[in-house]
Amino acid sequence: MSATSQKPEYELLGLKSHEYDAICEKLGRKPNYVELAVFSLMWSEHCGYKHSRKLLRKLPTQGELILQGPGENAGIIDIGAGQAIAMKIESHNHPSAIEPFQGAATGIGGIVRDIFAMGARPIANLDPLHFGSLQKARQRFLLDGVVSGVASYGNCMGIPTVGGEIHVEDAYEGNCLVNVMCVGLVDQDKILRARAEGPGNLVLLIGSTTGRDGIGGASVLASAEFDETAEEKRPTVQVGDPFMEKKLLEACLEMRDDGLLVALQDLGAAGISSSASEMASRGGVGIDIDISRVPLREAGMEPFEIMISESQERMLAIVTPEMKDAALAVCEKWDLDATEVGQVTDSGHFRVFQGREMIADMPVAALVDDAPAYVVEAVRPAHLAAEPLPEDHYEAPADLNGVLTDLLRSPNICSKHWVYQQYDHMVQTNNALWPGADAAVLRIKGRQSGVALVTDGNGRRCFLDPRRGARAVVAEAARNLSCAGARPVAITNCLNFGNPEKGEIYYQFQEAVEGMAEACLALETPVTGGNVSFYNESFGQAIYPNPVIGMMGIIEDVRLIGTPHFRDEGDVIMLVGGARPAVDGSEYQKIIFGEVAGRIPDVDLERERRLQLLAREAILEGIAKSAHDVSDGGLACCLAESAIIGGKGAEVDISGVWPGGRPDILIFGEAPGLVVLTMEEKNLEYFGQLALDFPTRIIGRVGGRRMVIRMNGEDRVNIPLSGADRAWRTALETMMEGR
Amino acid sequence: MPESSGDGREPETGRHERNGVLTMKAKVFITPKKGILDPQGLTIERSLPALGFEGVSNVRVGKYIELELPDGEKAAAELDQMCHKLLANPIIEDFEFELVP
Amino acid sequence: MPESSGDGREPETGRHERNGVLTMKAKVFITPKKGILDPQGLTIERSLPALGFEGVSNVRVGKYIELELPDGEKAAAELDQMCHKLLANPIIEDFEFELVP
Amino acid sequence: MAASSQTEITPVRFGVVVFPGSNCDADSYHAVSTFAGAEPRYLWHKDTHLDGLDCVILPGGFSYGDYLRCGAIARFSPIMKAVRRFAEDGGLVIGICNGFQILLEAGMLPGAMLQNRGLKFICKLVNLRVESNRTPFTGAYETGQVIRLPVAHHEGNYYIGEAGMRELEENNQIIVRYCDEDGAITPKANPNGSLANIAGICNRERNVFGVMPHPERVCDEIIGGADGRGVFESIIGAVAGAGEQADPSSLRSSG
Ligand SMILES: Nc1ncnc2c1ncn2[C@@H]1O[C@H](COP(=O)(O)OP(=O)(O)O)[C@@H](O)[C@H]1O
Ligand SMILES: [Mg+2]
Repeated sequence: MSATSQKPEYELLGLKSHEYDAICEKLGRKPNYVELAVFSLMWSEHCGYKHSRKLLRKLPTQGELILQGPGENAGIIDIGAGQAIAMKIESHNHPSAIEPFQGAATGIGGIVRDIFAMGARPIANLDPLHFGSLQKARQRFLLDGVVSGVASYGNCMGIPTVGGEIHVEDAYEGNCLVNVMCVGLVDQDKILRARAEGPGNLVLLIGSTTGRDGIGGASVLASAEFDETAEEKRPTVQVGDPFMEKKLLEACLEMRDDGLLVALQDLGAAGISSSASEMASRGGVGIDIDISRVPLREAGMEPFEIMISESQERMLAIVTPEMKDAALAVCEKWDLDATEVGQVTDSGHFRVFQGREMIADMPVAALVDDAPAYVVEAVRPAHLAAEPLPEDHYEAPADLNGVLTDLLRSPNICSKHWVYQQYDHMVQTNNALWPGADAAVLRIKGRQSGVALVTDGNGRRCFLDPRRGARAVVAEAARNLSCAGARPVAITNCLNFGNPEKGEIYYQFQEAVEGMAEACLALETPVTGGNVSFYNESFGQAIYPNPVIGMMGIIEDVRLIGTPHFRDEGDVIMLVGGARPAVDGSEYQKIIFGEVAGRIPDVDLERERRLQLLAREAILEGIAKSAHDVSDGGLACCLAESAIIGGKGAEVDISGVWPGGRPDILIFGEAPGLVVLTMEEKNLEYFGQLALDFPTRIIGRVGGRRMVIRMNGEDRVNIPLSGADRAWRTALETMMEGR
Repeated sequence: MPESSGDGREPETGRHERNGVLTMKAKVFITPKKGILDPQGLTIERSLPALGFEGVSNVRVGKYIELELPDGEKAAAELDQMCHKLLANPIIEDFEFELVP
Repeated sequence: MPESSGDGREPETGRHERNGVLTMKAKVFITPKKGILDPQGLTIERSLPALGFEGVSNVRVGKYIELELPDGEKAAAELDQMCHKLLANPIIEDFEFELVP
Repeated sequence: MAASSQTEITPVRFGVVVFPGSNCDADSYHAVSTFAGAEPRYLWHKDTHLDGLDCVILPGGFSYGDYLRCGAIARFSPIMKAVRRFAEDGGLVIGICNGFQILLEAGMLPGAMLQNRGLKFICKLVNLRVESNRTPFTGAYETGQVIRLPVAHHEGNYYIGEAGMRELEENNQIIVRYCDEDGAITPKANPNGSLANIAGICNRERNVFGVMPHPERVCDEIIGGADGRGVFESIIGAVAGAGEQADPSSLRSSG
């Protein structure tokens, strides 16, 4: 305590001395404490994107369907007929590591506000999650808490949680990843933006009262590593109030419908400081806020506390003086507090008043645009391998049946119904495809078309090769959509990394961003926004670098969608794509050999594009009776999943599909660029015409009560479907019970 | 202790014998930490006037747990541990307890 | 009253003045009615041994509500009404309360 | 209720109550709107008139956040007085999920809801056996028929005392129970621990129906099933039938 108290204030607030100097220069004087607190947050990694801004510019953000790219609260994509989809993903890793239930709940709350800030009605949530080994009680506690938190908030809001994923790796033991994505539907003529306009217009603060919770919460937590002192730094945890947010949502959309809003913005990290200044920045105006009008939950709050409080369930609205009463009436109808707290000015300054007294005066541009941007010298991590592992690196296991069962039981592969049954995934009655498939498909009421949604992250692959890993992850997300019959059109992304001030982490970040950019360009899925989460480390150990992709696809006719399950006895099983499975970075490698090593195969993006086009065509033409991509657990797990969900076995022979090669690696290894389709015999010829010279191969037939994979005249895998089913279906529940 | 009661329960004696072990009764009171938002309390407070109850304020909703545990010197220490580890969430909740003599 | 406490809160005085009205503090204890299954209590009871707490039984989880209400003769009657009508559901819950003097 | 003439068919009018925190209101509204003979309209929780309605739907969701207890606060809404009167006058009232919980809290149906046995929210399709089609809500089904509807709740563990249970049974008020695929009422088929696998009950007069599963969520094959249509068909049939004083077989022919 005594040692730290000698440090200068700015340092206690997390600013470097040259940053402090820059602030003095921008202001032309020394900042007072309120100003310093506001700057420290606005220039934090979380709000200021200090270590990522320059690299993020490499991402492709343009596209015919993109109505709003990065820079607003969410991206917006044209889905025709005057409608659009808003989407955004965000991390709540650090708060969730401290208090999993509230951390996840407020994560949902935050991302949902970003969506309705755009004027969109949220229609789906997705929650990609990463934890350490579930053998450990702490990890089970975290997973259980996070899932309950997502459920509690999302279910109460009436937003179906339709997708997400769960990955379990030791690398996340000290630092779980809780990313949350929200997707909204909006009529294009009702899109709102967070752009303060019109000097003289009024600023309304709507929703919850302001308390001390999360003072510096998201921003401080997300901008520093965890260590022993985390306990002390622990800010007051934010507690979510989904009921308040539901009223907030309805009131905001009603004000939107009534044309009462000039602009709308949620209060997220850094609270009123960032929301007011960012709104002013977007509109090129100034803003005055009187904090004495802010309704408080606690007595004796300091001005700076009010300015940076991260109390949840609050929105800022800009209204014209004429619209004020009507807007307040809508809020009152929904039993919401709404208070005029300031106005738009033409000063270009963010000024804070306490009654008559001005207590802060900062140029908006200095706060929002002038945060320092750092480039760190990238250092290639020593663990990166130049070459894949030689084929004989591991001894092939004798019993491949056992391998298959073990893989089906892996938390990364097994059924996730324990999770998604805790989520109301059906509310709003749009699900054309329920959780458990490759992607979620939602119909758009009143139209024939729909949207498909997916999230994908694979830190393990990115750890072995961040560029290839990122390319693979974008490709996989797109492949999942294509297997549902959807045309991928746009992504949002959440970049989860360690401490970017370290050269090796910066290298990972840079490579991953560039890899992501390449894949997005090739697959024509521009980036509509996202989030960067750095400092995901505990005790100096970083998580796997993990760009999580949220992707949206368009479905022309929701009656024509792809599903993963086998349908009818006798259907032909077709392997599509030419990639050759490898052990490097696979689930097989991790579960059976206990290692994560080697170099993952790269995705051939041009082939990937054609593969997906073919899969979609086969679905749209009504030929493909099932479609499922080969991913974790390789071909064997892909087939097993289709068999289990469909309740029908399969007999497959892969002799000669890949010349040479070890059966175990071909059966369980992984490589991007493979899809399994099933179809009736009579459609083979037509499918051949669609495929042209693209590699396709008949490998077997649906049928029976067993899963059989043959190679070179020998049954390599031969197990009863019932056993595979049990292993896959009960694994997570069993694990969560600590058994 | 109670001024009024919803049912007509007898005055309690905390001590019992259960499977040959002397047990005592404990009461645990869990409340949201000061400064932590209490959405339940807030919502109840806001709806009370409409139900005809005016002037009620500072409603905080927590948990009340009753249990029996082995009697002995360590009972209080055990219960304290139990509250810390399982019954309460010390990050957002405070607790107090009472061992019924 | 408490033997130990999660925080070091001061002894309470129930009476306050709020907007010119004298208020008093009340504590409401709500418990699952006897004979009614308490899944939460049961789950806690079952998970205690794994955490090293043996011999705990009869865990019942209820609610603990603190509030302030206008002081006066009618306070107890008002609170009783509030419990009956809103705070507890008499089909499945019992309640007791205490007005802090 | 206006008598329907030969030439002009009056649509059956549904009112969907919107409480703060309701979130299946739009789903119920949408489901009703897919029936040719029906017309939905929203009712605000502060409304006090239910003029001209044939059926009131208390929809699912989290009224008042489900804080304190599910339905505990909503039941004091001004509209609930009107709903009670409406029911006393013979109007049809269906409470789905949270709506059922509100009806219990309001004392319009007997019993109470406890937390699910597993302490978790549970959302999935379940099998239900229709125990009686002698209600205006189930007339379109066969007694004994097994239907598939989704549940989505955290407090669906129905409880009632012994005397109350006896009364429910004597009056044939248990309308749907959780069952297995073959219609057997087994503990395994019970998703939440509810007493006697009860999923839905009606009042003695049979015009107030509370049901935990969501019929409005399965009214269209494109979203995974249409077994819920029967509930709305039943209501429409019952209202139309009552208007015409027609024989009970008309219950099954409309929609
Ligand atoms: N990884 C990324 N890729 C593309 N855009 C990003 C990324 N990270 C952040 N952005 C964009 O930067 C802006 C600021 O992000 P953020 O501070 O997270 O917004 P908010 O406060 O609304 O959550 C947003 O428009 C966001 O979409
Ligand atoms: Mg935002």
